[in-house]
Amino acid sequence: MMGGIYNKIRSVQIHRMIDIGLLVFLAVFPLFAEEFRVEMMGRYLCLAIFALSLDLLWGYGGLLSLGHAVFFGIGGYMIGLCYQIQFGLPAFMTREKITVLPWFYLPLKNPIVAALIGIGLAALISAILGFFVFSSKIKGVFFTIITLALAQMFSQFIITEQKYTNGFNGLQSIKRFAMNHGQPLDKIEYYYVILVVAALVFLFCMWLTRNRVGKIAVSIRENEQRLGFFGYTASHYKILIMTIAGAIAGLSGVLYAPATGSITVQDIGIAASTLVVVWIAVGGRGNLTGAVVGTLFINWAQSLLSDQFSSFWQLILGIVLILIIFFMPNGIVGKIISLQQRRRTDKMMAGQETASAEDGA
Amino acid sequence: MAFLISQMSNGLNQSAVLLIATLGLVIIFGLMKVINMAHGQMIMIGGFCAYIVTGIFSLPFCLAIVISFIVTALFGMLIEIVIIKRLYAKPTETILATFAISIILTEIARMVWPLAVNVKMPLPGKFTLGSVTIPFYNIFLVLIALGLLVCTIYFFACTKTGRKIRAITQNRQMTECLGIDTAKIDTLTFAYGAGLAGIAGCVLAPTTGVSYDMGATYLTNTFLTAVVGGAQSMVGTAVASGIIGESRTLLAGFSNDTWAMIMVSFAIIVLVRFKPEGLFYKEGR
Amino acid sequence: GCSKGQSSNTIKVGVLFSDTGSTAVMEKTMTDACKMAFDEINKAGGVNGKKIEYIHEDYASDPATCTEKIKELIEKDHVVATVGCCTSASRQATLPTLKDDNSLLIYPTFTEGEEVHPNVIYVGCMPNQQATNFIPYLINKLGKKVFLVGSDYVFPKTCNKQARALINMYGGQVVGEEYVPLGGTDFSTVCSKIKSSGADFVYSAVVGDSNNAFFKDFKQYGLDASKTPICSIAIDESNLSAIGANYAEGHYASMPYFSSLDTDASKKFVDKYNSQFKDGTVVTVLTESAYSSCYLLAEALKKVKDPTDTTALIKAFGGLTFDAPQGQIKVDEYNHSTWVYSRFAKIHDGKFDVVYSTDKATRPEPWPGILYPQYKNSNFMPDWNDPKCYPQ
Amino acid sequence: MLVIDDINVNYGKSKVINGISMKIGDREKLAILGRNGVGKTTLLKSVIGLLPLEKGRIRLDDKEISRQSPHWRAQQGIAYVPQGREIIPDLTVEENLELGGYAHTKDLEEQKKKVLRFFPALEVHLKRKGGVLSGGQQQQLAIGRALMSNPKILLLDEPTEGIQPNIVAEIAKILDRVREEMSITLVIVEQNLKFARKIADHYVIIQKGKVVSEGEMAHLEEETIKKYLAV
Amino acid sequence: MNTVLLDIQDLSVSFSGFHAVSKVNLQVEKGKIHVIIGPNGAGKSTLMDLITGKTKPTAGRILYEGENIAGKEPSVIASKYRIGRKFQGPNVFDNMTVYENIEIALTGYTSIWKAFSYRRTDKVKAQMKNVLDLVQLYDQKDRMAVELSHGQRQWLEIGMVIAQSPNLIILDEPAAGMTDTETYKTGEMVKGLAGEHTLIVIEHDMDFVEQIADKVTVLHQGRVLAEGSFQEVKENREVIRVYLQDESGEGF
Ligand SMILES: Nc1ncnc2c1ncn2[C@@H]1O[C@H](COP(=O)(O)OP(=O)(O)OP(=O)(O)O)[C@@H](O)[C@H]1O
Ligand SMILES: Nc1ncnc2c1ncn2[C@@H]1O[C@H](COP(=O)(O)OP(=O)(O)OP(=O)(O)O)[C@@H](O)[C@H]1O
Ligand SMILES: [Mg+2]
Ligand SMILES: [Mg+2]
Repeated sequence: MMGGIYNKIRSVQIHRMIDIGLLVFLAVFPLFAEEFRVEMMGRYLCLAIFALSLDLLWGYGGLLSLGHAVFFGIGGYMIGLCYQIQFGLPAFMTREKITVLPWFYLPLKNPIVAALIGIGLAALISAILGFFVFSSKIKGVFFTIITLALAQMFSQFIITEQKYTNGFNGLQSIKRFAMNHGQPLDKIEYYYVILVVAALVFLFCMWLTRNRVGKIAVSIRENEQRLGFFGYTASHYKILIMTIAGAIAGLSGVLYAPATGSITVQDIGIAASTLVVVWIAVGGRGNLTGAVVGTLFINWAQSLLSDQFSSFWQLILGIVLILIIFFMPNGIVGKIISLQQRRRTDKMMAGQETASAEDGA
Repeated sequence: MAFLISQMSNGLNQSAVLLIATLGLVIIFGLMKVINMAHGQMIMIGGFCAYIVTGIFSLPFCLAIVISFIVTALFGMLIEIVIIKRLYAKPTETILATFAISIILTEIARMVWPLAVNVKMPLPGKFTLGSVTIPFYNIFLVLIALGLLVCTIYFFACTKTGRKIRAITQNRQMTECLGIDTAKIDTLTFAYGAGLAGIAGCVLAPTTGVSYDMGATYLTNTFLTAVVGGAQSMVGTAVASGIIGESRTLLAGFSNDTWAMIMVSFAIIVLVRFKPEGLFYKEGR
Repeated sequence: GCSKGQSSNTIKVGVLFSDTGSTAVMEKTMTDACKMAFDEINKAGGVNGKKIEYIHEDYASDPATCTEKIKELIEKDHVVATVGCCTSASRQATLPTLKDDNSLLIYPTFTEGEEVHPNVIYVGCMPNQQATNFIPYLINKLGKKVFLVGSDYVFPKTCNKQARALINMYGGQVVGEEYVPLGGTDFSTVCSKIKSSGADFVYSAVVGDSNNAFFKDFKQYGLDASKTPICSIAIDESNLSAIGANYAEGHYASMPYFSSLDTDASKKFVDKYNSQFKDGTVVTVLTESAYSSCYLLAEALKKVKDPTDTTALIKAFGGLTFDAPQGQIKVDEYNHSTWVYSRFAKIHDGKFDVVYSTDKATRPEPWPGILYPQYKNSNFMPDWNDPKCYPQ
Repeated sequence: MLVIDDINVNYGKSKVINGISMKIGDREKLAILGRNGVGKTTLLKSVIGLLPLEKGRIRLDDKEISRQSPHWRAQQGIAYVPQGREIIPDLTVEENLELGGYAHTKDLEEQKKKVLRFFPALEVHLKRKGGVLSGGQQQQLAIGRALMSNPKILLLDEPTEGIQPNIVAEIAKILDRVREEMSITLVIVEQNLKFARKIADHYVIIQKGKVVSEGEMAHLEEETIKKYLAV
Repeated sequence: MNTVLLDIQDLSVSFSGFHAVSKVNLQVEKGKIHVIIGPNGAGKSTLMDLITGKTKPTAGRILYEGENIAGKEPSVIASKYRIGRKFQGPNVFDNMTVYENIEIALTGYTSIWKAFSYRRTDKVKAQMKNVLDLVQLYDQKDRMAVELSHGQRQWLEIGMVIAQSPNLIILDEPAAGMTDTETYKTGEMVKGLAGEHTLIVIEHDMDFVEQIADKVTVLHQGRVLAEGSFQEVKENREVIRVYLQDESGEGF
């Protein structure tokens, strides 16, 4: 009986154990960490949600986007604008001689509505892009390049349309969801909001990827053409994944902007998009846990390294990355999974050998 | 009218710049399928070589071109042997590896040269035709671009090594089984691609100066150009840089540089959508 | 927090500049300057008998990281104030934290103005200090037709807005206005436009390494510094060597301070810096300004009983003066900005030759009277509740 | 003479070849038989060097080759026609052929003519891309390409798979002729027993990574077949 | 009485001037096994490409139960008209397990809504076990497809097509790379599928063809060379000349 339970635990995939461990750790983190560390962790968690969305797209669907931060940015900017227009015309507009708030900013007044618009708009644009792109035979790097161009377009647009976006300076003083000039959530409360949302998103992604749709995404990655001959319209699924990934990215932006208090073009451009790719690669692509672990690991490493070694921390980071490639070619979580699998097949093999030996006897 | 002509000549120059900067990437990314995030930094190495040769040792610029090719190629060879070799056909890992390399190179450069350095203009002077001005150096850039293009095309289409490279990129194992030392050829090809990036850095340095963060400027544009051209076609890349360079400059002439950039990015999205495999792609089975 | 720097015999101060990333070029020298200043202050006995302990953090040229780091400085290290930030984007990213934690930032870099946050002291110069004298000087000397260029972001656009008003006021004419993407290296189009505009001079707010390409293209495309000079409000000594002496020759710049300034204070400062730091950086206006910021902070600290009392500390800044390398500067009694000199230089032989200097520091106008007549003679005070004062 | 001496080959932890030894004499014609998934392909791959040996060694003419890279082995005279052909799709048929010769053939033109004499069907397709050929055409090309290097030993993995009956017969003859004219040792993995009987003079049967039966082809009995090849 | 499931009329396709299939006419009857043979490069696989929508014809019609499906998208042909196909070279999802491969192919869950509602119920599990048993891969079900041997991959793909359970099953060389007994077993399995399904099979193994064929069509250089029962075709002199036997009268 006990053995049965024990075996059951043993048979749990190792990264699911990491998930649970991580969740417990994150839940008790505010109990022992300084407040600003908790805030930092909250911010990294938002980035982890963002990474999850790209992992869906890239790790599962095989669609590498180097412009994914655009959707993140849409979410972040909507919330940012919401708090910029709370007190009438924001300074950056008055400065440019705008006298009345443009109509399209009116719905953003309410933070909840702004958040929903942020998520919805990100999903919509990503769906439109998906629809536009996947109705042709685009694959591989060509998709990547389209996203690259999109990111370039989007960040240049934000920079140059200064009178609506405050350009390069970005948006500041974003509150942690204060309603009607009321009290915003306090930092720890907001941390738990992020944590809960992150956990829900994670569960959703897990459900999605273990679901048939997730399997179909993987088979698109593996052999899209073949899938068509089984009657699937691969483009529908790709658009679906794009949309979901876009919506989650938008959601992460919505959470992120209040967590830092600001959002700028540097958070949403090509460089930012590339960084997420790197985080996922470090953590391990295509198993969800990797995206989270990679994001938290790299961001914490950055923060701690930069405290310790002021001017060469990036150099050290670079070397760490190289070492990761050498010793964990499938990322941190990928490595752990393969270790576990190795142990299992060893066991299985050993089992088989004894069995066949018995056969012989 | 004169303005139009001068914009077109400026566009030609920009196209040449794009082409020069992209050629190395066409080999490393287009042919060898290595998503090289450190391409800009390889260009940077070429730029610093130009600075060291002409600025510190006061040697002639043409020597700088040769030396930057050699140095960057050797560097490419080094990272291919040490790192990239194990990562062929593993896009995730190569992105990570080349990204790490790009950080390391940038940081080293920043420690040695925190300030941008100047590379003396080797060909000052200009042509003036009415109100159209064409600097000599622009003409030189166009010629260099064409020269490199022709050499590279010849190398790949007509030489044995070129053919071997193409075979390797399509089926590494089988090519190896046919008795071809794929490891050696990989290294050489990578080195050649890196060397081209080095030349790019060297010839672009006199117009822009060299700084540790110049790599980032080139990365996006070179990838866009390479892919619009069909990722592995040299001619395609030439045409793509022509189109992108000219349209950017012309549009900038009538609006401004930022909007030109936005519009060209948009056009690229549309173009790639309708030509999903780039401009120059031949249908296969 | 209650333990804010109280217990020990030191006063903790933050130094927040990028060591890495794209603006590290400019910020490295500011870090060095702070180090030099605080060491001097400590050697001279510190502040009211306490030594200053400075803690340096690198925000990697990224606003989000900047927010994180200032929090770390304030909440973990309990600094009483921070000298730092180099761009408006990064400064603005720190504002919510400064307000929440009621801490102080001394911002040494030049700024576009139109912001006075109650918790920031702006030591760098404002556009009006660079432009009010510069524009009439240029119009008199060079001609009336002006072409405005800049990098495509907030600082250049805001500066050029003011410049345009001044040009009109002095009877000049703006014949063109162009912006290139930040970090851009292709100026062929801009040069062609300048050429066909027939401008007498170019008023430039192009920043950073883009200037290398700009000055080179300028000459390459047949524009002549002796006929149509570039008059820049954003180049300093660190750009000059990269541009190259012959391409920079004959152009103008406006800054409160040039390292070639021929005064004892300046020479001593430059010599000391150069002997102390051999990391490839050069003295620029930012070096000087960061250095002065540290001294101003020290002076202010001397005036307060409890260094952790931020409100008192901010008050102490009002009217504070310091004999900086550029001359005597003063923090304005009201608007948190600093009176600095207005100086113009013509570039010759790869150096700035100062051709004009006000004889004392000029008044900073965060909201320049020329654009905002309503504030012309008012003493603008930062106010928590006024959405104009800073991005709320 | 190719000597395989007690080799083990694994994929990760799963053991596929478990102590196989064999000697293949010069100009011998050996057929390797066995059910699906017993490790025939794996054996050939480890001979050409695509898979590392876990244990044991392989010698070619008294030269130890077990640690060498595939291209080195190819240059020593081992040629390999893989299962699934593996034509380079974007090179033309002609370029594919030439590629096979680069390793150590001096006179490519001459060799190409010689090979095309064996496969006249390829002549009309010389300028087309290898990737567009039909399965059977690709098979012929793959054999031709292997012959371009003038090998001592030719390893063929199921050469008749997907080939039309009369061409199969022809391939049998061609391989015979090739062996005569170029004096080559043939090692053929085959499922088509009729073909194997026709072409080989020796056989080896593999099961679960071990040699379970070997001998002269003429003595391959129904009973053995039933035991090891039937399901 | 309409027993013709697939009616191909004057179908042609050419690739930059090369006529891979020209003016082919072919009727496939419901529930029957229709075998197509012909020399390498005759255009057999290309004909299947045309039927399944992989290649668009330059001329001609493909009537499936009277409806022209020529030029439609592969996914439409597969889902709406229920035509399934095994490719010539194994064409499976490499980095997925054998089980997942079969699961993806499982019929009836191709649209997004259906996919969301899919559950691994006992019924589904039983169905999959059936298929896996049929292709003898049940004990390999947790391995990655890429780790299988060539023959096992062929089996896997056949299994996938069976799981897809189409009306019309196209098998491009199902017995390639199998031992004689396995080939025989495949033949029996194919025969078991007939009736409920209609099959088009391409094969070069004459014993196998004889075992299964209801009707044989011979393609040569993109055209129909002969048609009839196996016996008729086998004795056709042209067929013998171009396909079955070489000069000395040998063939396998
Ligand atoms: N890349 C791989 N990783 C793990 N296992 C593998 C791999 N390739 C093959 N195998 C396993 O090794 C065993 C032998 O495979 P191999 O390809 O040598 O068989 P084979 O005898 O050639 O079969 P066939 O006649 O089907 O081609 C099979 O059980 C297969 O599942
Ligand atoms: N996409 C394509 N582009 C160019 N030529 C093609 C294409 N597809 C097929 N062909 C040509 O059409 C001819 C017929 O090929 P197909 O694959 O249909 O032959 P097959 O009858 O299936 O032969 P096999 O029995 O060898 O498989 C071949 O000569 C091939 O080169
Ligand atoms: Mg095999
Ligand atoms: Mg075929």
